[in-house]
Amino acid sequence: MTGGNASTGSPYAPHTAEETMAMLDAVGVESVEALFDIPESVRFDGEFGIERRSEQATRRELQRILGKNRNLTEFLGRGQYSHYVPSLVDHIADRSEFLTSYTQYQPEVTQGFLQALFEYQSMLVELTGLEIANASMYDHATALAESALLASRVRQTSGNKVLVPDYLLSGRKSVLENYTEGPGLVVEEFGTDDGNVDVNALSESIDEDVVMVYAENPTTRGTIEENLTEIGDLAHDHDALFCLGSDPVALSLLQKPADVGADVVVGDAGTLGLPASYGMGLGLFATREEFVRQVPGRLVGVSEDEDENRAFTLTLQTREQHIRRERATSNICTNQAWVALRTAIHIAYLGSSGLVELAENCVTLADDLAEKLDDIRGVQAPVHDRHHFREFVAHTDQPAPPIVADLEERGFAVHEVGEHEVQVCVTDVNEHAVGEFVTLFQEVAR
Amino acid sequence: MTGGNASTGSPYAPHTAEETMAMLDAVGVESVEALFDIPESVRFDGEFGIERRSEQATRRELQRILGKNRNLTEFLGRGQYSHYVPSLVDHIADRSEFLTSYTQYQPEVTQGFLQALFEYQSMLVELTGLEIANASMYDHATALAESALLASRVRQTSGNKVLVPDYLLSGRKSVLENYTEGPGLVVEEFGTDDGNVDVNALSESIDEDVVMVYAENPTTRGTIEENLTEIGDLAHDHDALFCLGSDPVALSLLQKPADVGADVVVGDAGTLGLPASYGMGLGLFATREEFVRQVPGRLVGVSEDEDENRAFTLTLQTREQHIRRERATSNICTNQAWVALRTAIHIAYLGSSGLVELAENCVTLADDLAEKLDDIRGVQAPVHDRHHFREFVAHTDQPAPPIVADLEERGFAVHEVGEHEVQVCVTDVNEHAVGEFVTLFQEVAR
Amino acid sequence: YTQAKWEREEDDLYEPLLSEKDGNEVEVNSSLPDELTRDSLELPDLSEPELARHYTRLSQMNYGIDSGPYPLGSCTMKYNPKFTEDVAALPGASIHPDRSEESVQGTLELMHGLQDYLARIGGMDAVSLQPPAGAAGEFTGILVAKAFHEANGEDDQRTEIIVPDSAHGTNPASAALGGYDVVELPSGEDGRVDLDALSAAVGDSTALFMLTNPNTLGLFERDIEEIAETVHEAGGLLYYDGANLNALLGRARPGDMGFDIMHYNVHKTFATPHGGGGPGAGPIGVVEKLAEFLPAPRVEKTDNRYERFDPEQTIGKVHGFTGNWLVLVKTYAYIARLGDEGLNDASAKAVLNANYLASQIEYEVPFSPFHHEFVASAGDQDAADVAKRMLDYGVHPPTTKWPEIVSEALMTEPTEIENRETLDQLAEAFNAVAGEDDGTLESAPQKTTAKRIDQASAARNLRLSWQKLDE
Amino acid sequence: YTQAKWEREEDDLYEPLLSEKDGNEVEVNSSLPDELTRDSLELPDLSEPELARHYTRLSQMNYGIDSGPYPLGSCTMKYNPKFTEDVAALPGASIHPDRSEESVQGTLELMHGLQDYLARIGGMDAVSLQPPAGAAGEFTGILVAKAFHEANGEDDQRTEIIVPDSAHGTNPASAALGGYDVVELPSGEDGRVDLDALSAAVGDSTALFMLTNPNTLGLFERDIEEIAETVHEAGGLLYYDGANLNALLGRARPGDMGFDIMHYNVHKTFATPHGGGGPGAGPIGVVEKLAEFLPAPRVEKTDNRYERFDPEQTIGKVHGFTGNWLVLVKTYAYIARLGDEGLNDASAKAVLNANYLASQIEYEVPFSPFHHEFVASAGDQDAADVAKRMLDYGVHPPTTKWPEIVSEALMTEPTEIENRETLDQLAEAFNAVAGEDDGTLESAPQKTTAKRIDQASAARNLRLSWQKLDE
Repeated sequence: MTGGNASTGSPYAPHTAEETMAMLDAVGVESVEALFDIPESVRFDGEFGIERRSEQATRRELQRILGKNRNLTEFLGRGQYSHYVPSLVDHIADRSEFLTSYTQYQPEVTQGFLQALFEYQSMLVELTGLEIANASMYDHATALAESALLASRVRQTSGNKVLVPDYLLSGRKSVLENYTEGPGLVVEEFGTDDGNVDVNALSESIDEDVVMVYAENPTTRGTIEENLTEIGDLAHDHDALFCLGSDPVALSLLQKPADVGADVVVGDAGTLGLPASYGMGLGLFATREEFVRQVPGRLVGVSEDEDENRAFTLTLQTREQHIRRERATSNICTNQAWVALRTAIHIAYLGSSGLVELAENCVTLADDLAEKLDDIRGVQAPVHDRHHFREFVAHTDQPAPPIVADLEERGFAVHEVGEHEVQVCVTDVNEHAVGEFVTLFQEVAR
Repeated sequence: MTGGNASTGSPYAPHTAEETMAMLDAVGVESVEALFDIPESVRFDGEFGIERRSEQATRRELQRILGKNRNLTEFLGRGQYSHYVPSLVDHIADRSEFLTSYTQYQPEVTQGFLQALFEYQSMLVELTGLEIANASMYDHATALAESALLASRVRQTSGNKVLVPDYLLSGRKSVLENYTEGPGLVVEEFGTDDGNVDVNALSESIDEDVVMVYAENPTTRGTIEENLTEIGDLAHDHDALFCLGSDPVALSLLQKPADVGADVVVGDAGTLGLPASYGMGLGLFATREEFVRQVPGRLVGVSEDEDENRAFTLTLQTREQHIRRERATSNICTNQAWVALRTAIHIAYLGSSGLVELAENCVTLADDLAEKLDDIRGVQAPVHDRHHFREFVAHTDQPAPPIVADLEERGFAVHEVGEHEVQVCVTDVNEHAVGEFVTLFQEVAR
Repeated sequence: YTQAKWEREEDDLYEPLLSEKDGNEVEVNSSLPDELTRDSLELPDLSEPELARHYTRLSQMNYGIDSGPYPLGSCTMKYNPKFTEDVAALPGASIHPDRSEESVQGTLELMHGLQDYLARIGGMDAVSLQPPAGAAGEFTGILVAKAFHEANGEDDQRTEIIVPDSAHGTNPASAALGGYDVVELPSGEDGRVDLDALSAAVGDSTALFMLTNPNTLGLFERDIEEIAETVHEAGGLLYYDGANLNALLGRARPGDMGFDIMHYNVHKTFATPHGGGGPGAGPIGVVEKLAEFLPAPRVEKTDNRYERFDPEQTIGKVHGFTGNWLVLVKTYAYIARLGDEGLNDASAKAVLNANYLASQIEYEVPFSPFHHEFVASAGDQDAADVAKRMLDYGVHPPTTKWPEIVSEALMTEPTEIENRETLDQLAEAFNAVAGEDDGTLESAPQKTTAKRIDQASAARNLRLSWQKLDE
Repeated sequence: YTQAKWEREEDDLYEPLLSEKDGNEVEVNSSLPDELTRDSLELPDLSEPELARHYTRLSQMNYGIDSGPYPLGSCTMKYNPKFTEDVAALPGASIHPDRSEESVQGTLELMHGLQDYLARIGGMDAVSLQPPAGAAGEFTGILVAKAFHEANGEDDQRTEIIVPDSAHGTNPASAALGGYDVVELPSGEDGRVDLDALSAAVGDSTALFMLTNPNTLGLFERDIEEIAETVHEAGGLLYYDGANLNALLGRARPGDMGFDIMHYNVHKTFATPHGGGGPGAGPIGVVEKLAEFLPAPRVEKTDNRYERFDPEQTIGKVHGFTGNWLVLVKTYAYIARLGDEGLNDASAKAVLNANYLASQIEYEVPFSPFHHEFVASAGDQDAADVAKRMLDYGVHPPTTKWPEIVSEALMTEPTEIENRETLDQLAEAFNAVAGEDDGTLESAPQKTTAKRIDQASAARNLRLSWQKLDE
């Protein structure tokens, strides 16, 4: 007896007792245990103590536990952004041919996923203006780290410094440091001015030891960078790569990275395609074609099959760990392909017009909300005299911590980013709650 | 511009303005409106006044409205029963090849659905013991009505009476009356004894004018019928058909209908495969092979294709309305095929062992709960000295209406079926709440 | 296009039946007395992975709207928006029908809102959501008509329902189910109702005239006002078959044309999925004077509260509970998503697509001007063979051999969801087949899961269950 | 099996690219100053129905676990229970990572529970859920090892990581990423670690020895206790690559064998979907003395409350936030569903299936006794060709040409989810191919969407975007 109701064994192992016996016979052993060639001394004879549950009970338990999370309307951003994910994305991405397949090592039976990834790469090429994009890294932070490694590999002269702005999220910085420590790189910060890169500070920090300069657009504090070309020029003047952090929504509206000299674009492409997922992401990685043999991660290319039909396949696999081992361009193997599929569907769903419209909304929604908060006595918003995208920092005359706590008490979450600073993010998913949010903010901020 | 963000027109019509113009050119008209051949006098120049919403806003609105339903733990049955529907059912049935397909008029491209329906028919044949089952009616009530119509068609001698037990749900009875009025049948009730059919009352009611006798197992009040063979014999002695109402879970455990002389089995097969759906169902309809040409609804049969591979196809379509028109065996066209697919998957998921186990639980859970309620002072349960399946009636010394209302106030729903009677249904989906339910029942019933 | 095949060549069959993968007879043991239980049960006992694979394979051997164009005339095979599935899966949608009014205010509000939407769209005064399908809606309408005539003391006299020869088969079948004599009205030479023939047919015995508009040839019944007058003068009622409503959204309403009763095929006009045959839903709308006869219960709003009520002279019920509720939730979602503009545009593009497609095919289309569908004639070819051959071109064929008013009919309705490229692909398929010989047609299809299936032998040698295969 | 093809023969391509269906350059207008915005954007603008069809067709041209057997060695392609997807879609799972501790007690409880489950299963003392993949877990483990040696003042000295030649490529790649010199250890004649070679390799410069057990040949490293002793005596740490943990559940635990650090491939052992390449998750477990170096934050329970905390000497972060959270939710659900019994049985059946399958195939399997996977040799045949030809038999082939210790390797892991019938079908495919000539093999596959693809030309003529196709 197996089936959904099996009361013993794995519900996903189909063997009947008779089948098991017949198979043991064929193998020529008496019991399954006889197949385990494990010395007695390391045999585990204890129990994990994990109670088996029915599917129904498991679902109920997870629902019970996750139900303990408070139901808050989030005005949160700072590296993880939410936009409404159309139902189409879930329904297509959940098709088991996509969801349950492996990496496309047999391209003849995996044309579907390969084409979807090829289209994903192409969309990022259009969004960044760079010539190539890989089929995914883990997240923004690891993509940034891989960019630094690529920079140190492709740089003609020696050097070991990576320059990052002081607004870099601590999580990203820590990942960057962990990835670059082995290869002997050092991460240094340069200053910013009213939220954006301070070009003077950067030019003072930069020298011939620098292999990469990193900046974001929009920045962690929601400002739109205005000196991208200067940053790129500074980097190139010192034979360093310019790596820009962004995301697909911002890229559809803001300056095209290729136009401002970016050599690598990294970011979280899961901003489209994924709901807020407690930080799960999709590392965007695009760069110039000249670096293609130094690129980390998977690449899908085009070829033909025996019938001369156009066909897709993974390519340049000799860069990868399963072939080149310790000389690979990265250790990445399992990646975020399925998230890339989701993102591609979401981008396709929006189309050029829809995507630009969504991005423009990110500007106007933030503008409008900042203005409304600024109208509250004791609040100045935005703090930075810049253009903003999705989010901004507000100064509060009252201390920020109780304001944030009081808002949470009333069902809203914002970031506390300073003793008198909160950061607020607004997109299409919380836009409907702006009215109530402003009213409550007024109550708690005065 | 179309795409998910189109701000005008249907989001599901893909035409760009240029495409529309080119197509109009090809047709040879100037505007789409010119294609409408509608006299001015009946042209509609008003508005529906229905506001267009984004997908996100529509979802949010439906969530808001349906969120007004109170969150109650239901101990409700009486014709609509819930069992846990495994995730597999949703994931498979939502595959668009199944969900978005039409009736299988082109069997060469619809082998998948045809086979699934053939398997559904086969499962019901096993469960009922009858030789044939159709591919679905709307629900229990309409299946019962169609059974009466079949009975009147196949009966050798004249007659116009349909006998039903006095416990028949009023909704089912009303549907039966509506369906049988046109053909001139009359529905009459016979009495019951302690919940079950009173064979003496039936034998007094029955005469040569009777074309069909109907009974249920389990009954509307949850009792298990004990005189099925006698009922069948009485019907057959009077050249009437014996129609039995049941459902797939009960059928897996209780007496096999074919063994007790049932000529037709009707019921709600959606008891498996569908969650509680505000009464949406799946009409089960099984009968003897001799009546096959009088059967309503679709039938899937077996044939071969040109390669002599076994292949499935709709068959005996000459019975149906699209061919035989007013002489068809039924007017049914659109049916519940997709629900039948869901039910088939659920039955297959449970398998014989799982299904019998689930059914046996319906007996023991009801037993146990009745016993617990009976322990409460002022409550006698069950009212009927019978075996029960899933549900039972309890007598309350206090009036039932306030008890039901108080329970609802505390988050539980039960049926009020008399001034001092409530009916309570328990299955795997509310089993986990039995403890709390009994405690609260005790509070409100004393 | 080559359709997936999961075949087992050694056995001459595609994916085996579940019973062929596993058949497991279990003894039934129970706490119940033996005489109340069955002895055994023989169903497959398979694991979830085995079932997932079985059904995934079956699905790939099935053609749906997301596979390609599906231009079945009168079936309105539209794209089914994915989000409506998610909406129907909301926890608040899955509740028991016997819950107290107080505890289901959300459901009742949604029902009330949908009644209202449908009334506005059809130009009707009152709506019942209960009928679970189009044919059930027809039957319900007939019961309402009967109750009306009964209330007027004319029930005995009005024994006939008139139906054009081009009507869907459900019309006469529903009429017969209601106990009426069916009077078939031959179409006029222009494919529409012949007013003289209608005048001759109606009279004291006329209970109802059932009409589809535009009719199954896609033609608008231009004389609809005279038709309504003729029927009403004779004391009959006029019934609108909603199968072709997708042609008229926002441009004409049955209520405004003089119809007294109508049904809506929500699985056609409002894009709820056809599900391989169902479930659909067939709400009906009626004019004011018929509202009191509608099925019970309906929903009304009183003082910010929604209540169930039974219309005064209700016919009772046509479904054991409230009809196909989950389908109705999807209907609401679709209408709310599109709004006036979207609904209007849907009809515009549906009519444009039919006209464009017809302009690109070589088969003759005898009747026009048509709207959302047209009926071409396969001429000397067998329309059924044409359909089979079209399958090889990666498209679903139209409805064939019906209505009979066109010989070897190819009844074609592309709906608004197809783009020009797909319509061109469809036209190419039509035209390629038009140029092929009978031999080619008769040996089609070749690229589908199954090749041509011998349907006659399925009826000759009836095997309707796997149990029969074992015999 | 014939795989679906949505081909357009006139263009020599399968389903066209989105850009070929529609390419729409829009001008970018914004309230922002012109110099801050781009000029235009050129992406397709397609409707939802067009996209649904596109992706549905693509999906049918892709082979997944629900399509058929997928016996890729070391990849553990198990069935992915459907309900875990529903669990990951619960509203409570989709929240922002920066929420206050107080407001995410549910999430923290789940994380804590999963840390605990994994610790018990691996016999480890502390677990971090942060690494987003197996290779990321390896890298994290290496950072932890480095921090440990640093804390002991031995960082400068311990510059080497030892890796067997049969190890997964990620092992040396992760070691290199950590800045270590990789020392490759040749396997012994029995396919296992050669203790003498190991003794010769370890020393003062050894930071870590990375080992897979059972190894990629499916062989249990019987000398594991001596191995651990050797490494530990030299002052090194022992790392367990969790790729093959599915062989041992409930029968042996890395912690008990002497491993200090391990990663779990939840997308292998715990059946979260592979998603065409990812996302997976690679939590790591460590022994007590290493817990203080784990990534920040971890979760602990204090007085009925769950709190985030940074381990004292934490290495910091290896993911910008908390890793692949939705994957971890599925992992929890899978483990909770199976419990002790289910996990035990999974390994039992995985090992049984591998041994049964091997017993039914004609290709030689040089090394044994193997557990959940075996490596057969294609002998004179080219293993890659064997794989292509197997596709024509409706099954997915094994991993090929690796590990190199077996010539023309066919590395095969059926997992526990296959029934005997499917294993027989797999064996038939192996055996049929074993008897075929090179010509047949080289012209395979024929029944798949694409026939044999020229992979070399994809690299020679690099076109990595649709923009390049237009050039």
